[in-house]
Amino acid sequence: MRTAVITFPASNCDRDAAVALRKVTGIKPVMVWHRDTELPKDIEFVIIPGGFSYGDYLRCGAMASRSPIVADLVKKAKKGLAIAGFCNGFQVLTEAGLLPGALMRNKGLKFVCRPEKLEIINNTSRYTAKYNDQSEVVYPVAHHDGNYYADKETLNKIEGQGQVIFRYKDNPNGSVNDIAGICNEGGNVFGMMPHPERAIDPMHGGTDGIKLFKSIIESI
Amino acid sequence: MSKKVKITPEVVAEHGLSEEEYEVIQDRLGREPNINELGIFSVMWSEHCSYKSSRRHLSKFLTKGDRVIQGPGENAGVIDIDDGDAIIFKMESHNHPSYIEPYQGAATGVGGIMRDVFTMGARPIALMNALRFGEHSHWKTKQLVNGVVAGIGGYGNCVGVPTVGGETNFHKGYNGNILVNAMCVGLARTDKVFYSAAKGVGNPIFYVGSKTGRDGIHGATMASAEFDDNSEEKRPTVQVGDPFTEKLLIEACLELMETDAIIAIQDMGAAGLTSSSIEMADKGGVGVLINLDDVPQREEGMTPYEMMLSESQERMLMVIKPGKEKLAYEIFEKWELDVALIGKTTDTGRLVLKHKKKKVCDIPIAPLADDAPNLNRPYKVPKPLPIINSSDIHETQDYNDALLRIMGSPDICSKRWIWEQYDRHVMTDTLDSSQSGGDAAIIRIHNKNKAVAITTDCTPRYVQADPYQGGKQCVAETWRNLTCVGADPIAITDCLNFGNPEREDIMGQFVGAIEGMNEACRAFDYPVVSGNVSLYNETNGVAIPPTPAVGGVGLIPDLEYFSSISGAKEGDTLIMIGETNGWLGSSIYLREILRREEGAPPPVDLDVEKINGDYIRKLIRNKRVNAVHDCSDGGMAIAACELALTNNIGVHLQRSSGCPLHAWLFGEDQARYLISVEKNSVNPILTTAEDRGVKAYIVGKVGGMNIKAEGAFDLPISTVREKHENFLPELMS
Amino acid sequence: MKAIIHIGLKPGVLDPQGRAISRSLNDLGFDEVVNARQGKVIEIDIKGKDTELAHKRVTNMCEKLLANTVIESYLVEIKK
Amino acid sequence: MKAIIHIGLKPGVLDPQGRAISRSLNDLGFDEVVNARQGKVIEIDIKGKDTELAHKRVTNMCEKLLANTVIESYLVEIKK
Ligand SMILES: Nc1ncnc2c1ncn2[C@@H]1O[C@H](COP(=O)(O)OP(=O)(O)O)[C@@H](O)[C@H]1O
Ligand SMILES: [Mg+2]
Repeated sequence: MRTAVITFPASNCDRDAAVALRKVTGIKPVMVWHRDTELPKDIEFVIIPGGFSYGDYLRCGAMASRSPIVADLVKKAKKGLAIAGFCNGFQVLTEAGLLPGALMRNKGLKFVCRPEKLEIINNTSRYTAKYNDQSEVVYPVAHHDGNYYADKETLNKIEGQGQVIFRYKDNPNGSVNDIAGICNEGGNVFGMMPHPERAIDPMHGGTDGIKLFKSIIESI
Repeated sequence: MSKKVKITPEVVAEHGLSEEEYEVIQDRLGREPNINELGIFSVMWSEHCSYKSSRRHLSKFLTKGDRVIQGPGENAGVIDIDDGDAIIFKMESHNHPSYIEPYQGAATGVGGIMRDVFTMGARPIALMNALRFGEHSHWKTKQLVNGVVAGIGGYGNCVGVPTVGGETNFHKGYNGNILVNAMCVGLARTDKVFYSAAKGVGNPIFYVGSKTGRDGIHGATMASAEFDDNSEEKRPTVQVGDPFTEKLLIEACLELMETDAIIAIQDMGAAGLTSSSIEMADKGGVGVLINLDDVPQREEGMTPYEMMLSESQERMLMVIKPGKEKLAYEIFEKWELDVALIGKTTDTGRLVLKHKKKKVCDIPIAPLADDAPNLNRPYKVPKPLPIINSSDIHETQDYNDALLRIMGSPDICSKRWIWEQYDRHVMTDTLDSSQSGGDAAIIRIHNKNKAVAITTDCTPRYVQADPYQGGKQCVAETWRNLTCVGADPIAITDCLNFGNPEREDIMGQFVGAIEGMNEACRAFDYPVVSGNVSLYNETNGVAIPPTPAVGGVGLIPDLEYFSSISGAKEGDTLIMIGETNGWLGSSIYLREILRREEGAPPPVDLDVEKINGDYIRKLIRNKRVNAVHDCSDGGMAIAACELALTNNIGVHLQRSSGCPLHAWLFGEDQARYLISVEKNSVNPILTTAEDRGVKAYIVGKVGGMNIKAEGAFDLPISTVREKHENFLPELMS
Repeated sequence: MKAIIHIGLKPGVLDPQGRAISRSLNDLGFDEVVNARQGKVIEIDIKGKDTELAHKRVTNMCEKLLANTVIESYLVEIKK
Repeated sequence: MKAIIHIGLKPGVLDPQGRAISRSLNDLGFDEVVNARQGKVIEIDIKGKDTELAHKRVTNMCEKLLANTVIESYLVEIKK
């Protein structure tokens, strides 16, 4: 199965995402440069990795979300392509309009890096199906702007439609409703601030993240 | 400044050059220098670039070893960690800039040290930071801590290199001069290490990175000048960092390094274009011609003087093989960096600068390096403070209170508030970091079954009390910390922070500390491969405590065998390796509980260190221990508390010797390790230790949820944790 | 020409920076401070002379990049 | 009363953010953009009626907290 990881200037978890994909699929993902105008053929799952694309200047993820490759992703997302964004990737997806809401500066105004307990709210989604016997996981967070915001209407909608996938047990950033990860209406686009790709190795951050990658890969 | 500036004695003095130095310049040129030339000599001969006060003493250091590929003299040190892998590392200070503008000062410090490392072909894989702030209650401290920590995180997090450890002290001696020392560790291939010697004539010189602005002009001389109450006026010289551009530079340089296009490469650090071009030419034995009109400029009307002395960040200089220009352009343009061909190497042995069709500088390169002042400053190593007998020291009446006060004191408290602002996990090879509170960070070599261990250490109060013993101790503690995780210590970098070297006693601290450090390096076969000196750390004539920060690197050859502070289990026995005599002079107990800063520091017996450390490593390789922690600040009691907190399990200490209880608990005797072992390992350990001449004895056990010591304290872990965790957040709120 | 763009959070969106600022000011003894909000100003130098066109183009820049209209509102000002 | 404080980088200080913005606008086809700078605006609601006093106090707030005068300059405006 062919997967891809997008690299923007100053993406810095692109390698980590690639390692995770290879670990789960056994195949190296294609690394796609942000200036490319089209995804390579047959790509079935794309990760927008964490990092500080464009230095987080202006707004996190804003400039990256206007890149040529994201324009192609927007088109393909509508046709059902599976896309996940972690951390900065989540910010890019909201900025691109592929996911509702926005990510604002952490309530404490500081960068926060720690392992974080998450509650799986919807374990029937394409990204969490493998967790169906599990309600809690630990993934590390590492971000300065992970404070999820959406207006009332949007919030009611995503809560009502099962689009909220993960919630923080101990909210590190002030996110509304403790939201840590959401998907779009179609369930194919998913974003979260915590880093599941940092939780795939018992020596480093635990292994709670593996099932997330397995879930989406097997759903395809 | 225009080209027409007349060189008066005042102008010479403003450039920090002595009359004699100016005479040498005139002699080498055979004429008066113009202002550009004067500026160039001035920065090259500043303390910061020429190491004029320290050079002769640094040359005593052990710098060679089986694993040393490159010792001091290049941008960073290089060591061999087998399988064709090399580790490249260095530590550097950014003290003065951080005091003036904490966020940008610290951020650009991190940026600068990373450039030293990737310049040599290494991908940065870890960062550390050693910080010293003024008294926690000083009005400026909170703002400085806030800014420095945010700056370090802001830069390292953005670039995507994990910040995995460090140390933080608070002392009134740093009220007017904080220390911000950053260390970077990178990974390269032994056959792909890049150097700065610009060999060959007629080769193109490329400039890459950010444009040159008027930032930091005179930064190098400023870093070598003492502070006074007017220093606020020097503010505009502080540079702003751009981690985004740094990240692009790393990727672009590493990509170009994959080809064979680079002859020489050098980052533009202190004294920017001047020192980078001169160092490259000097090492390569060539001359350099630079056309300043081609230098990418951020502002209009920049003079040659400004361009040559600017310290704008995120810039590199490289000599490219002829014919590879197009390749270089392509890669740098892909990464959206400013790139320009600004000159070439020549056979003249001279630095020639052209600006608007005129020659604005023409000086021989050799004297800039060869004739740089090499002072033999007078020094007097201060006498060690007198030894205090532990029986002459008051015993605390309330051990519970004493323990809590120490655990909640500025130096011992948890630094979580700091390291939670650092991304410790990016690159997914961090096996241990600040998070565990352990002794050394462990970074796996990507895709391999081995790791490097990294630590920084310095106990300034010991160096203050006795520079020689203190110097030994700094090196010994890093060696011990690497040992604690099961690594073979390989080499160190250092950052020697001292006061004004023109004073005999300060110079004496410097010389004494170096002697002690060097002796430890030799005893452990643990060479110095890179480092940095920061002098004139004083305000209104009051110097900082002497602070020779040491960064140690070791190798864990097989991930089957390493250890850390975590892993202690219910029912384990606590064994102390190393003798406990109860040395309280210059201890944390004496300072925090009795408010006394006095007494000779604990002596460091290097032979004992060696056999104890070797034994610990053997126990780890034989999988005999569950957890290991070094016994340092605060002695056995604090080591035991830290072990308990990390593992969230109680400890129960039982006195093992005749020394007074408070000395037994809080004494800071060196060469000690607290280990947590299974019951059935106890006897084998005690026996083999005896065979090897290692002192080993039971000091307690692990279990329950209390931290207690027979006849002294008994507290729930939660109470101790609260004290330990709350100090910094409360201070910073 | 110069375009000056003021970008601020929409009413109702919680502003953690603004809150922190007013709290810190109160802590410093500025008791008269009731409330603070933080916004951005972006100044852009633009080639050309047609202010009306510039206004249109800059508004377009805001919609396309400079503001995130989910949380922010903006105001464009063109100066000769 | 309301105080509006404009904070920007001093001339000559590197503005990486501004540079990235103008590049990104060029990429999006806004070729007329030559240069961009990003600054902050802080709006503060203040009790009291004395604008002169307010101006003084707010200037003091800038020096003490709001601006980083090492690299930033600021401008205070008081509105009734
Ligand atoms: N400035 C800092 N940055 C990152 N980690 C820090 C910093 N200061 C302290 N730490 C971490 O806190 C823990 C305790 O520090 P310290 O008491 O100095 O350790 P030790 O005495 O065992 O060397 C260590 O894991 C250290 O890496
Ligand atoms: Mg320590």
